[in-house]
Amino acid sequence: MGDYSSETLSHIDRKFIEDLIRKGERLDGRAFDEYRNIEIEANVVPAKAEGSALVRLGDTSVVAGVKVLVGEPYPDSPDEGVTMVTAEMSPIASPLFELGPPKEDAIELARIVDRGVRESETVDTKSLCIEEGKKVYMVFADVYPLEYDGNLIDASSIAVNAALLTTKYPEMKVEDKKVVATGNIVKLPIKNIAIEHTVSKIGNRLIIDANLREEFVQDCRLTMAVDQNDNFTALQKGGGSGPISLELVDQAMGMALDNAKEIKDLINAAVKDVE
Amino acid sequence: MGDYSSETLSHIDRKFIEDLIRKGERLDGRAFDEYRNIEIEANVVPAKAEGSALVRLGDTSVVAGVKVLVGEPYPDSPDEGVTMVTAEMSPIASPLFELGPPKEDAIELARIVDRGVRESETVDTKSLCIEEGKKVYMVFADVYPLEYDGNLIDASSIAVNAALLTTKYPEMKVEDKKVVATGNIVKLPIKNIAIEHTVSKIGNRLIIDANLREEFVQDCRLTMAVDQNDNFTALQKGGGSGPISLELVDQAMGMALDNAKEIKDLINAAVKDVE
Amino acid sequence: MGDYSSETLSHIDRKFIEDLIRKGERLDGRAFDEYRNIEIEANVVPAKAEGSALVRLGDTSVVAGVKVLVGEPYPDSPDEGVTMVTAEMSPIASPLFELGPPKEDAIELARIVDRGVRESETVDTKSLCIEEGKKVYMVFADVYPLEYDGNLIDASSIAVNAALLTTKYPEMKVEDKKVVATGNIVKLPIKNIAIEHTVSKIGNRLIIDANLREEFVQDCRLTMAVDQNDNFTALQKGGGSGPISLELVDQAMGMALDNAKEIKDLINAAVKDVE
Amino acid sequence: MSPEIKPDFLISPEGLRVDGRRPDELRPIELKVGVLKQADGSASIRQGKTYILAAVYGPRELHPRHLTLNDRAYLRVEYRMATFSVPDRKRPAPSRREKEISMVIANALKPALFLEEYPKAVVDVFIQVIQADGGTRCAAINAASLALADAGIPMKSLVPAVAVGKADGQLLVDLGDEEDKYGQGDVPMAILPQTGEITLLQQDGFFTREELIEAMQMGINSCKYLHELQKDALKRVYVRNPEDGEDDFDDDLEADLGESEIMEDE
Amino acid sequence: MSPEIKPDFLISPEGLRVDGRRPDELRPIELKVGVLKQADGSASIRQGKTYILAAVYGPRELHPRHLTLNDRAYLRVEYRMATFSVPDRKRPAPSRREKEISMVIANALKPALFLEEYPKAVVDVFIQVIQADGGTRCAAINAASLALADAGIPMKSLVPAVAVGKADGQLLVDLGDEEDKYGQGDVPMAILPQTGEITLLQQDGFFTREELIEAMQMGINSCKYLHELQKDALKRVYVRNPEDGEDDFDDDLEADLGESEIMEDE
Amino acid sequence: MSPEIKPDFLISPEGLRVDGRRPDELRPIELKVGVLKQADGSASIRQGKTYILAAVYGPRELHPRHLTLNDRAYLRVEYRMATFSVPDRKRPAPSRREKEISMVIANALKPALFLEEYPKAVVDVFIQVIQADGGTRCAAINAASLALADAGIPMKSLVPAVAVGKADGQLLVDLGDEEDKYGQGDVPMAILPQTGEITLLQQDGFFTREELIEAMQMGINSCKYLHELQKDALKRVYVRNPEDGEDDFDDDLEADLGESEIMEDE
Repeated sequence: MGDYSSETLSHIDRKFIEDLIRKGERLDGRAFDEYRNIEIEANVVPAKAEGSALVRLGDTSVVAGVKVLVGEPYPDSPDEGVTMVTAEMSPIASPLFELGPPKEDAIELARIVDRGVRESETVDTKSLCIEEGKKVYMVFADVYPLEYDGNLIDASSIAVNAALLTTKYPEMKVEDKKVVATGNIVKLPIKNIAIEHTVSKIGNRLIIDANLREEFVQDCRLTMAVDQNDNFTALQKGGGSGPISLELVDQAMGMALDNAKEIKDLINAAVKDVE
Repeated sequence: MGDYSSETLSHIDRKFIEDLIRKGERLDGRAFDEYRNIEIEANVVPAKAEGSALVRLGDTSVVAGVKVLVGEPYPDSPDEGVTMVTAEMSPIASPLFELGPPKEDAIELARIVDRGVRESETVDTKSLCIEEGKKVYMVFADVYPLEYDGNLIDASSIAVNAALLTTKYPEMKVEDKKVVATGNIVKLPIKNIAIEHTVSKIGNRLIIDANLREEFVQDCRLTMAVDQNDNFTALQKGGGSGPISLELVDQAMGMALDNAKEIKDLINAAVKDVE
Repeated sequence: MGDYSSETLSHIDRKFIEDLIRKGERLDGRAFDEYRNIEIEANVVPAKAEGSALVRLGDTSVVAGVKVLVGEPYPDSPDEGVTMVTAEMSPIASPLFELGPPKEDAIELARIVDRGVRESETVDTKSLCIEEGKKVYMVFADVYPLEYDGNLIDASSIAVNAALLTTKYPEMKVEDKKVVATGNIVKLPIKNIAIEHTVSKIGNRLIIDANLREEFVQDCRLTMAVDQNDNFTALQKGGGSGPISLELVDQAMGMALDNAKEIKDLINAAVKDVE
Repeated sequence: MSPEIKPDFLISPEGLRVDGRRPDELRPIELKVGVLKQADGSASIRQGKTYILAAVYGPRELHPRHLTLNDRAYLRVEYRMATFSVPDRKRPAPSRREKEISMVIANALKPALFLEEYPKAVVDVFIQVIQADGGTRCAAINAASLALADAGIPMKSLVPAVAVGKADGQLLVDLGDEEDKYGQGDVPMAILPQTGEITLLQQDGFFTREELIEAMQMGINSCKYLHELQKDALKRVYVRNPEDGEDDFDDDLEADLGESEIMEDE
Repeated sequence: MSPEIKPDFLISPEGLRVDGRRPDELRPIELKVGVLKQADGSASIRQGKTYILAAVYGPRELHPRHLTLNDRAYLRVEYRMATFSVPDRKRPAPSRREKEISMVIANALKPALFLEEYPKAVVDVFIQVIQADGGTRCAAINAASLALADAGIPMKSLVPAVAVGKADGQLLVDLGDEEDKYGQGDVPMAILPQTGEITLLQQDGFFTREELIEAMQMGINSCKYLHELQKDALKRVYVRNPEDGEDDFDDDLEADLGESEIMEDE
Repeated sequence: MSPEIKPDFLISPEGLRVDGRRPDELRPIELKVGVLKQADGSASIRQGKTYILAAVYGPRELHPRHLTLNDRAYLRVEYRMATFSVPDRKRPAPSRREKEISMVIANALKPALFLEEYPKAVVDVFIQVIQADGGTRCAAINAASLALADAGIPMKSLVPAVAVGKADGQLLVDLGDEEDKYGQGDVPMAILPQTGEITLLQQDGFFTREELIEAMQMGINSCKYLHELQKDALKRVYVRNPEDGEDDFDDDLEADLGESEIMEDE
C-alpha cells in the first residue's frame, strides 16, 4: 500500500512499467479493468472462528476471521450491536513489512476496510441487541495478510465480507440477569454487501487491482466500496499524493461498477456451500 | 520550563541577561515583581466544552477546556466527585517541544497545575455526587499551550481557573437505575480559587513571571499557589537544581502575595460576562 | 538468567570455570548438588503487604510481597479466586539489568515463577470465592530482585511461597450488594507447596543453584517445581539453547528431589514465627 | 455531556438548512495568518463553530534520522483534537482516526509544495482542533496551507478544501455537525485551484455515481471560492501598504512569498 | 463464544481417546513446504484442527543495529496467534505468553542451525497460528523448521516437536484441546533427531519422576516419526523428478539444501 | 485491603502525636550503607515503618547516547514503589507521580555532587520503596545520598531531607501515613547542611506565610540532625578502626571518600 518505491524498484523498472502502461499494456497481460484470478475459500477456521475466509487475489492472499462476543452497547446507541474490523500488516506477508506497532499504512488499511463494512451498514446492528442498554453482540472481523503482492485492500474487503456471510454463533438471552445460551445457532444478520474496488492512477491511465510492482509506480489510488444497489458507500484516495482529475475519478467509478457484480457473485458462490 | 539553556542560548546572551538582572533591570523593562500583560478570554469553546478560557501572558498563550462527565466515584470517597487537570506540551507552541509521549517537564507541568486545583479544594467535590457509591460528576480540565515564551505554569493556572469558573453543565439524576438529565443547566460548585505564581531565582535576585530567555538563565523557580484567603496551598521548587535560601523563599512568597489579588480580579472580570 | 556471556566474561574465565567443573569442582567449593546458604526473612513488609518475605541465596536476594484485593472472577471459573505472580528485573539488582519495559528474560522469570504457583495449585482458589460470579479474592504476589548473583528463579520461588504462607487478610462478605469486612482476619488457604529447583548443564555435568559466573558458561538450565508429594508440577528448559539428553534430565530431576524437602523445611521454619 | 436532539428535518420546506443556509452556501469563515508567535508560520480558521489552529516549523533538521528523505523534505503533519473539542471528552492519546487524518492531510498538501528544495529536512505542520463542529479535516487543510505560505515554504498554490454532503436527499456544501450526524453521507475533498485536480478525496454514506460527480463539482466550486478567501487572508498580512489598494497586491505578495503564487494562472 | 462441555471421560473403556485415537497415536498431520510466495522460505502444518503458517526471511540485514551479533546470525522468532484462532477473541497485541513461546521456539531451533555462517545478519521466523486446537508451539516448530530448510538456511537437521500429556491417569501423545484442558498435564518437547537430544522441554500438571521419563520417551519416539513426515514434505517440493522413485532422493535433496541434511546419520 | 480508620485526634491533650512522639521528634531511623553487593554504592533506610533501598551504578557509559551531556555526568534517578508497599496494590508500570518524584529527587541531589568530573557519563540512582508509610521522597533522598557516597561519587556533602506537616493546627516534623492523610498539609524539603540552602521544596495543604516559614525552619533543624545520622552511618562502614574512637574519624573518612566531605565546615 505504501510508498516503498525508492527502496525497492530501480529507475529502469519504473520507466519500463510506465511505458508499458502508456502503450495500453500491463506487466502480466491483463486488461486495465481486469482483476487477477480470485479464489475464495470460506470457513477455513471452522473450529474456533464464528466465520472465516481465505482469499487469493493473484499472488496476494489474506485470511479473515470473525469472533462474536457479548458486551455492552455504546451509550449513544443502547439498542445496537457493535461491529469492528481490524487489520495488521503482519511481517509474514512481505519483506517490506516490519515488526512493531502498526504504522500509518497499516492503520489506513484497517480503517478503509472497516469503513467499507460500517458505512455500508453490512451488518444489521439493530438485530444484535440482546437486552437494550445492557447486552449486545460485538462482532469482530480481523484480517491477516499472508502474501502481499499488491492490493491488500480489495483482498481484505472480499475476505471480510465472505467471513461475515459465513458467520454463525450461539444465540444468547438474558435470564435472571445472566447471559445464557438459548441453544440455537443463528446466522449473522446481513443487511447490505459492499465490496471495495481499488483503481490505481499511473500517468493518465487507470488500472484496477494493481500488483505490487504497479503499486510502486502509481501516482495514487482510489478505493471505492460499491454495494448491492450500485451505491458508493465509501471512498478513499490514498497510496501516494498524486492529484487526480474529476474525469478520472468518474472513469474509476465506472471500472468499479463494472466489476462489482462479478465479485459479489464469486463471494456468494464461495459461501453457499457453508451450512 | 525545562533546561534548554545549552542548546539555545549563547554564553554571551546568558551573561548579558544575568548582568542586567544584577543591575536591577529586566530585558523587557519590567519591575522584578511585575507580571507581563495578562489577557483572559473566557468561554472560547462555547459549543463543545462545558467551560473554557484562553489566556495570554505576554507572548505566552494557553487554552484550557473543561468537560464534565458522569462516572463512578473512587472506592475510598464514594460521595465525592472527581477533578483532574492535565496538560501537554504540544509542539505547536514551541520549537523546543517534541512530538511523542510526555517528557518529565510535561508531567511536572500537569502535576503542578493539578495540585493547584486539588490541594486548594477549588471544586466542591462533595457537591458533585449524583448517587453515593454509584455515580458522580467527573470534571476534566485540560490545558494546551499555544505559544511558549516562558512561565507556562502561571498561564495554565489562570486559564484552568477561568475555565472552571465558566463551567456549566446539564444536571443529571438517577431514575430507575439510569442516569438521566433533569433539564436544568447548573454551574460548577466552586469553593476556593487559588492561582499559581512563579518566581525565578537568577543569581541572588528573584523575578516573577520569567519569559523564555529569563527561564534559560534561572537557577531554579518556585511556584506558589495562593488562595483567596492568602493561604499557600501548593508549592513546588523546580526548573533547575539551584539551591535557594529560606530568606529568598520568604521574599518569593511576598511577591506572590503582592500579585495574588490583582490576578484574581482579572479572572473574575473576564468570567463575569459569561452567562 | 540471560545470555550475557559475550559481554561480561572473558574467554579465559570461561575456560577456567569449565575446566574446574570438568574436574568435579565449583568456584566456591560447593558440591554439584549443593545450594548456597539460604536465608529467609518472613513478613518484611508487615504494615502494608498482606504477606511478604525476603530471601537470600548466597549473594542473590529478592523480596516478594502479596496483596489481596477483591475483584470479579473470570467468566469461565465464576466460583474461583485468582492468583497471579509477577516479577521484574529491576535495575537496582544488577548492572546487567536495564531500565525500560520488561525484556524476554524478565517475562520468562515471571512466567516460570507464576507457573510454579498456578500449576501446583498452591492456593485453593475455590476457597477464594466471596459471591459466585460476582466477587472473589485476587491474590497478587510480586517479586523484586535486589541482588542478582545467579539463580533468580529459585530465590523468587522460595520468596513467593514464603510470602503466600504468611499471608493474612480481612475477610469480606457481600451485604446488600456491597462488599464489607466481616471483622475477621483470615489466612490464605494453601493447598500445595511446590518449590522450583534449577539445575544448570555445563558440558556434560549438572550443577544446582548456579551463581552468576556459572550461569554465564551454562549450556542451558532446567527448572523443576517439586511439590510436597514429590510430584513434578512445572518444568522449563531455558537459559541458553544447548540441547540436553534424556539421561541428564533424569539426573537433574534426582538433584531436585534430593533438595526439595530441606528447602521446604527451611520455609516452614521461617514462616512459623509469623502469627 | 452535551445531549443533542435529532432535528425534525435538515432541509426546510423552503429549501433552507437547519442554520438557514442555502444548499451551496458555506458557513461564515474567518481566516487569520500569523497568529502564533513561536511558529515559523501559522494560521487560524473559524468555520461556523469549528475553530482550528495550524503551526509550521521548518524546514529544519529531522529527528529521528532514519526518516530522512534524500531527494526532498519530509512533510510531517500532526492533526490533533483537543480533549474538549468534541461532545464527549476525547482521550488525550492520539487516536487511529487522528493518525489517518494526519496522513490524508499530508497527501492533500504535498502536490502544492516544492519539497525537493529542502532535501533531508523536515517541514512540520501541527494542527490543533480547538472546537470541532464538522468539516475539521477540510478546515485544517485551509489553515495549514496558509501556515505553510506564512512560513515561506515554496508552493505552487494554496490548497483549499471543503466537505460536500447529503441530507434529506439533497446535496449540501460544508456540512455542520448535525448535518453530518443525521445526514446520508459526506465527501471531504481538497483541490489544486489552478487545475481543479483533487488532492484529497474521501466519502462515506450512500451516493449514486451521478450524485458523487455532482457533489464533487459543487466541492470544486466551493474550493475555488475558499481559495479567494485564503488569498485575501494572506494579503491582509503581506501587503505592505494597504492604502495603495489592491492593484499592486499580486506583485507584492509574490515578492514576499517567493514562488508561492507564481504558477497560478487563473 | 464457543461453549465447550467437559466430556465424561478422556479415555474410553476400550482405551481409546475422545477422538478415537490410541494413546500413542498422533492426530492426522499435513505438512506443506513453500506455501507463501513472498517469503524466502515457508511451510504450513495442519495437525488435527490446529493450523499454522511459518515464513522465513533472511539471512538479511538486522534492524535495529544494536541487536547485531558479531559471530553469528540472530535468530528472531515471532510466534503470533490470530485473534480468531482461539475460543475467546485474543487481544491483537502480543501477549507475554506469545513472547515466551517465541523465545522457547528460538531456543528449540538454534541447535540445529549453522548460524555462525551469517555473522551480523538476522534470520526472521514469523509464525502465524490460524487455528489453535492444542500443541501449537510444537506444531509451530515442525513448520518453522521446514520453512528454514525451504529458505536454504544451513542446518544439521530438521527439528521435530510434539507434546505428550496425561489424562485419566494415562500418558497420551499429541494432546488435543479438550485433553489439554481437562487432563492432568502436558509435556511439550522438541529434539535433534540424530542424537535424540532435547532442545525444547516444558511441563505443567502433575507427574511423578517415572511418568515424566516415560512421557519423554514416548515424545522422542513420536518426534522421530514426525521427522520422517518432515522429510517427506521436503521431498515433495525438492525432488526434481518424482517419477524416478525415492532411491535418488537423498542425493538430490542434499544437493538442493546444501548442508541441511548432510550430518544426519540415521 | 488494609482498611484504615480515622483517629479521633492527631494531637493528644498532652500535646503528643498518635505514635507518642513530640511535635519536633523524628520517627526511629535506621540507616545502613553498603547493603547491596551488586551495586557500586548502596544504602537502606528505615524511618518508622517506611523502608527504602537505594543503589548507585556508575559513573558509567550512558545509553541512549543522545542523552549525553558534554560538560558533566547525567544524574539519572529512578524512584519506584513496590506494588505491595502501599495500602492498595500499585500498578507495576511507573506512574506519573513516580516520574515527578524521580525528577525532584535528582534536583535535590545535584547541587551536592561534582558531576562535572565525569563528562558524558551517567550516574544511575535506583530507589526501591519496599514499604511506604509517609515521607518516602525524603527518606529516599537520605538513602540515595549515602549510596552516592558509598559509590565514591565526589560530593560537597551529604543531603538530608525531611517532611514537616500540619495536623490539628500544629506543625509536626516527619509525618507518618495517618498524619499525612488526615492532617492539613505537608512540606517535604531537603537541604545542603553547610549553608542551610534548600534543594527540594514542595508543599500541599493550607499554610499561612508565617506557618510555612516556621515549618521550613523546623525542617532545616531536623535535616541537620539527620545529617549527623547520615555521617554516623558512613562511619560505621568506612572507619577502619572503630576502636580508636571518633577523633580520627574525619580524616579517615575524607581519605576514603575523596572530596566528599571536604567542603563541609560545620
